[in-house]
Amino acid sequence: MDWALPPNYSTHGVVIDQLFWIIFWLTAAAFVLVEGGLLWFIFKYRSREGQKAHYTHGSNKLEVIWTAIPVLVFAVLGAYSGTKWAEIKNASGFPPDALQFQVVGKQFEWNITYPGIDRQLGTADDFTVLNQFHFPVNEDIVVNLESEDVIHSFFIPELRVKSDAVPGMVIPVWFDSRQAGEFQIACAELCGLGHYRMRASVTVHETADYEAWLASQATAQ
Amino acid sequence: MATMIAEATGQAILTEEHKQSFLRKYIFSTDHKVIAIQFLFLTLFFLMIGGFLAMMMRYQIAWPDQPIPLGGIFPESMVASGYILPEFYNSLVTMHGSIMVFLAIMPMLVGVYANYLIPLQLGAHDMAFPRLNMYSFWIMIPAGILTLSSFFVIGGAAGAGWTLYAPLSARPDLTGVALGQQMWLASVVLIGLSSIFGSLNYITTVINMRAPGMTWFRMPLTVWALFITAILGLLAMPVLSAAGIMLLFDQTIGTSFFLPEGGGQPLLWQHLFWFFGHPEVYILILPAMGFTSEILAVGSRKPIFGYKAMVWAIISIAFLGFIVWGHHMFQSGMNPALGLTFTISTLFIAVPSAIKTFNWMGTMWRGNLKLHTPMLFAIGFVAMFAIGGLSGIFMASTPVDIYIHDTYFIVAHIHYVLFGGSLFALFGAIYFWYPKMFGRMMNETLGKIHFWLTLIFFNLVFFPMHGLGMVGMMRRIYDASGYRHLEGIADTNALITWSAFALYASGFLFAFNFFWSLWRGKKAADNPWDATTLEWQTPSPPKHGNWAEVPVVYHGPHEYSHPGVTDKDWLAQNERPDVPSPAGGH
Amino acid sequence: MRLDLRNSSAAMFVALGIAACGGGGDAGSSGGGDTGGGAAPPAATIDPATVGTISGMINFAGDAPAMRAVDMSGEPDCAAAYTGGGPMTQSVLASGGGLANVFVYLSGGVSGAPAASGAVTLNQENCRYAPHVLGAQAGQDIQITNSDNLLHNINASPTTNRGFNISQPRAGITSTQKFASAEVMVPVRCDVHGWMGAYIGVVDHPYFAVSGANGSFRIANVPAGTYTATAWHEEYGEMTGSVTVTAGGSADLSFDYSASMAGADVPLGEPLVVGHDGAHTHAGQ
Amino acid sequence: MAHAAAAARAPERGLDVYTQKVGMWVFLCSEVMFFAGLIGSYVILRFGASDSWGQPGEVLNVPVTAVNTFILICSSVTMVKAFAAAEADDQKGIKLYLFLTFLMGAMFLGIQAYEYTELILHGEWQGSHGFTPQAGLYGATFFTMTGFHGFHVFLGVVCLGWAFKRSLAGEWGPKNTHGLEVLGLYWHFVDLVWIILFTIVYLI
Repeated sequence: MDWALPPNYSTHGVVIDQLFWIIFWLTAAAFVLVEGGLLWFIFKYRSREGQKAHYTHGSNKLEVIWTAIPVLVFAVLGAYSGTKWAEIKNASGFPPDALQFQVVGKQFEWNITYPGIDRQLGTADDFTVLNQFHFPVNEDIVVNLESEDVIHSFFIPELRVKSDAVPGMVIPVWFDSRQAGEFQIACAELCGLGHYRMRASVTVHETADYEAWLASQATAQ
Repeated sequence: MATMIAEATGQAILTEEHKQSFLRKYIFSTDHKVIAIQFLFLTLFFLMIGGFLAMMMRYQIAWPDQPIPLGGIFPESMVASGYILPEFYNSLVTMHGSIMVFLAIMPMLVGVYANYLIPLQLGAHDMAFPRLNMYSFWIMIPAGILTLSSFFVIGGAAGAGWTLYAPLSARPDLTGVALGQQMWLASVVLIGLSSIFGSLNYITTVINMRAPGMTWFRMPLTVWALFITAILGLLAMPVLSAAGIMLLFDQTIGTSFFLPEGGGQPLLWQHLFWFFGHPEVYILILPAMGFTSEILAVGSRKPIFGYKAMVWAIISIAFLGFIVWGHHMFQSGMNPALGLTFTISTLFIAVPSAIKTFNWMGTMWRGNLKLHTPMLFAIGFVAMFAIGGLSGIFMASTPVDIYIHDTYFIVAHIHYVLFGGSLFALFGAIYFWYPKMFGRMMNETLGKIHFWLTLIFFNLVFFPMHGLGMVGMMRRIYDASGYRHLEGIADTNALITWSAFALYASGFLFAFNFFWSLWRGKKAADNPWDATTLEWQTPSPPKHGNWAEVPVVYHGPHEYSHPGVTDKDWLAQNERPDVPSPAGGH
Repeated sequence: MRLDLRNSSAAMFVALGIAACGGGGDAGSSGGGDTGGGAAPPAATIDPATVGTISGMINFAGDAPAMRAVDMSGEPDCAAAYTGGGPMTQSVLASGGGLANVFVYLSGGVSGAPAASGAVTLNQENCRYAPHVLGAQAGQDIQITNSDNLLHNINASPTTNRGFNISQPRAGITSTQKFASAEVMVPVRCDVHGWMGAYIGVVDHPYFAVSGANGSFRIANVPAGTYTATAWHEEYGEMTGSVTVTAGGSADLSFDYSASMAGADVPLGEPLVVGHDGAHTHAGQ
Repeated sequence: MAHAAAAARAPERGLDVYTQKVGMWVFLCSEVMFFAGLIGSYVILRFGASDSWGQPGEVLNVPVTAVNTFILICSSVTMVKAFAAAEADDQKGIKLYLFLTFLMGAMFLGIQAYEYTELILHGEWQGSHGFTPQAGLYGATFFTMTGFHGFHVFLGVVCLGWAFKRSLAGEWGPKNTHGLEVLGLYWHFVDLVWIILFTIVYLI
């Protein structure tokens, strides 16, 4: 029973994990306060012979305090989250020299179109591979997500990347991997009876290995 | 509408009790109390069905390689060679959610308790439109029949998730489900109609039928919560009906509102659905908050801490509830710039929930806590709702949501809110108002055992799901094997499933207590909990018309342990004040 | 953010569509040709004195297009079953001048036919359908079996009949389906494995056959008379011919396909490119 | 304040409006949301695919519908007149104006039925013959919105027929105006929705 976030390999994942743990400790504190308080009250104020409750309709001072504190905490959290969110998701901020791929979801497979050796999509050396996603380490990757039929969701847990693929739209997603490794794309949005098997392999290569792999594909095509 | 006009002309209002036939009195009754009890039996039945579907899902998730016991009793289109089929699993997922939301929790909160409590707590004889009220129950019957029978039509029941994301829900060729999906939609349109009729009644009754002296800020918090809930339902359900009708057209007559091939927009469905869906979440929690406030005040023998703050918290939740729907769609491909707006509004909607939690704790502080079963469930509500609220903060933070969206973290969150929240409060409400409804008490010992079993197993089922979400287990998957990042979770899933079985079983203890007490329960006094609100100041169960004489209200709703009252620790709302009017009572 | 999905997907599907049509030939159809599945009419109703046999060839001229490799690496259990060059596409199986997987049926002149009996089978084995093309009589049971211990779904998208989309998540699961009315052809696909496709020819009578690996076919127990016969191939389209059957006799019938017919208008359109308007509108009814 | 309420012994005052009227207001709020859902979807879909919409008058028959709109507006006027007649106990006026309202409502439906028939049989849109709900988003949104409005008019006409029948028995009068007022509210709402629909569907 290992309830932990999987090891993170991506740059965005550092931010996401950091925020996760900030919220974790904030909520843990609130959790202890509320649950501890309830238990304490149950013990301390349980009905006993001759006990009379304290008659009060409340306290405006307390209301202000416990309104203001959450407002402040949430404002800071919201602002920080929003900033980081914009950095991760706003397509206008994506690195212009990122390596682009096209990923098309379809019941129940991922078709990955590679930019080929010239690193450009839409040229003659593009090729499409079923359910296998290879890309180089330490490079900005932008995936243009599409879908043929229904909504799918492109999810690589170790890279902390997730975005729906919606038919009729092209949704760019930016991520990277800071280490070579083998992962999987999972579909995170119910897409039909084969949803649970809609997965593809992800291989993050060292740069040289990626080029070798590209070359091997070029001969196979 | 015709009904309303007919009632406007004074034709339809039944006042005479004695000449009614059995059919009029107990079946097609216009008495709000009878309708509430009808809703109670209906929703308990659907609660049991919805839970059963969850048990089948849990079996499949925990032991995907083992045939399900007694699988042979299911048709081959559901269970083949003993194994649950993926398409049937999707139907289970969809129908569990839909049944619980639309046919169990929502009608139990609103259909049962808004119906029962609004007239009684306000000192009214009945609802504003009794006949419309009767229709709102009877419309639920065909809706329920459509829902249940959809399992047995060709293609099976709806399988696109209770959120029905198009195009999966709109194109039968992609799921194999055609008629089942259409029946789902028809059923939801009917439920919407029922809910609108109900809301119309509740709102009108609260506005126009309060007893003399029952000013707005003397209304019990339950009525406040149900009133605001009715407004939410009134404004949100029609949007779902409109969207559902468009989806039905996409399914049946070849339009393409939500299909990109014909120029339609899949995301439009999500916007419409969540514009309904998020207020719906508050429809499912506000009444529960109301019951909890009521029971906590009674059980603590104290006035509600910060009554007005509680009222304003309810109102602001309702208002904010209409502008946060986009937080369900952070990863949907919606323009990321909208993310920030929805993050802020979402975080701010947590503020009134926090205020309520602190005020509940304030109510218990220095109280004289009577830990009877309803009180235990009310405290359980606060404890569990707090966890559900806190886990929501993770999702509101958009970057974190990238990772946990569509994982079991979400499943844990909604169940802490809808089960740990709504259902705990509902159990509390059933134990609490049972003596008023049926004139007998439920068994206290069985009730306490039921509470502790529910609390323990509920947490064993849903707390580990946070862990599954952290590991990255996706929602709605039929079989988690085959994913490397999910290799270590089989034990957790088995633990959850065993606990889920125990949780379901403890529900039968409740059911036994409920039915046994109908005949064998201790006779209830008119006011067994020494409570102050009006419903306790009339016989248990109240007669047709509720009051021999219309009560006059002198105080706010929760006058417990007033220092000026010496013979007892409560002062009913309609008791003449022999003491100076309590400070801060309004 | 709108794009023309149709163009990009069409391009992809040309590739996939070619890959999609494996199956059939190597999965056991006998070189001597098949009679129509299990559709032979019950013996009791046949007077041998009044029936004859049609036997013939589907000839193929020219060079069959080269087969392409199917990437089954995502399903190692299936891929392991293919030795040598690994699994190949098989939309055109031509050898020795014969064309396999052609559905031949009597399309005119049939009056009255024995009711359907027995069942035809469609097996999923090593991530392929066996057979790749099969015939069934309207109302006849089609038994669909999964021999692979992994998920297949069977998505049939007919035009006039009611379609179905069911799954078989493990080996040994069998499902029985049927089509109520005649329809040539009903495309069947597996969405989990994009390369898996099959066609079911549904006709009102038992007088149909699918050509074997060498191109031969045989339709038995045909009442004497003159008929129009139609042949259907997924790449080369339809051809019709005429045949006269005499009691107790054996009539010859042959169709001549050639490589130059590639790209012919196949009456179904491109059935494996499902997922656009066409499929939606008819499957919805 | 407690004693004041005790003295009154009357129910707490809400909006100072009788219950049925409050009920109708509340009901109309939900109707607003229903049409808001449809109209909002229309706007979003149209912005998303503006080239699949026709120019005003290209497919839809604006003059006929303008006449129809005028009829519906007139029927609102006669509805007001009927209510005024009831308050003034003008029995003849009640009957006349209720009948006129009923008649104009029915005419609206008749003309709409004619319009639908013409469109479905003879409409021309993007090369296809017959303008149907399947004719792209334009057809789908047109028939859905006007269809649901027509359904509301139909319900109103049924209630008007019922009200007219009661007027023959002389049941409306200064002591019994609530039913007419509530029905009038509904009728004006339906009228208002039509003006919005006419503008955005036919004229823009």
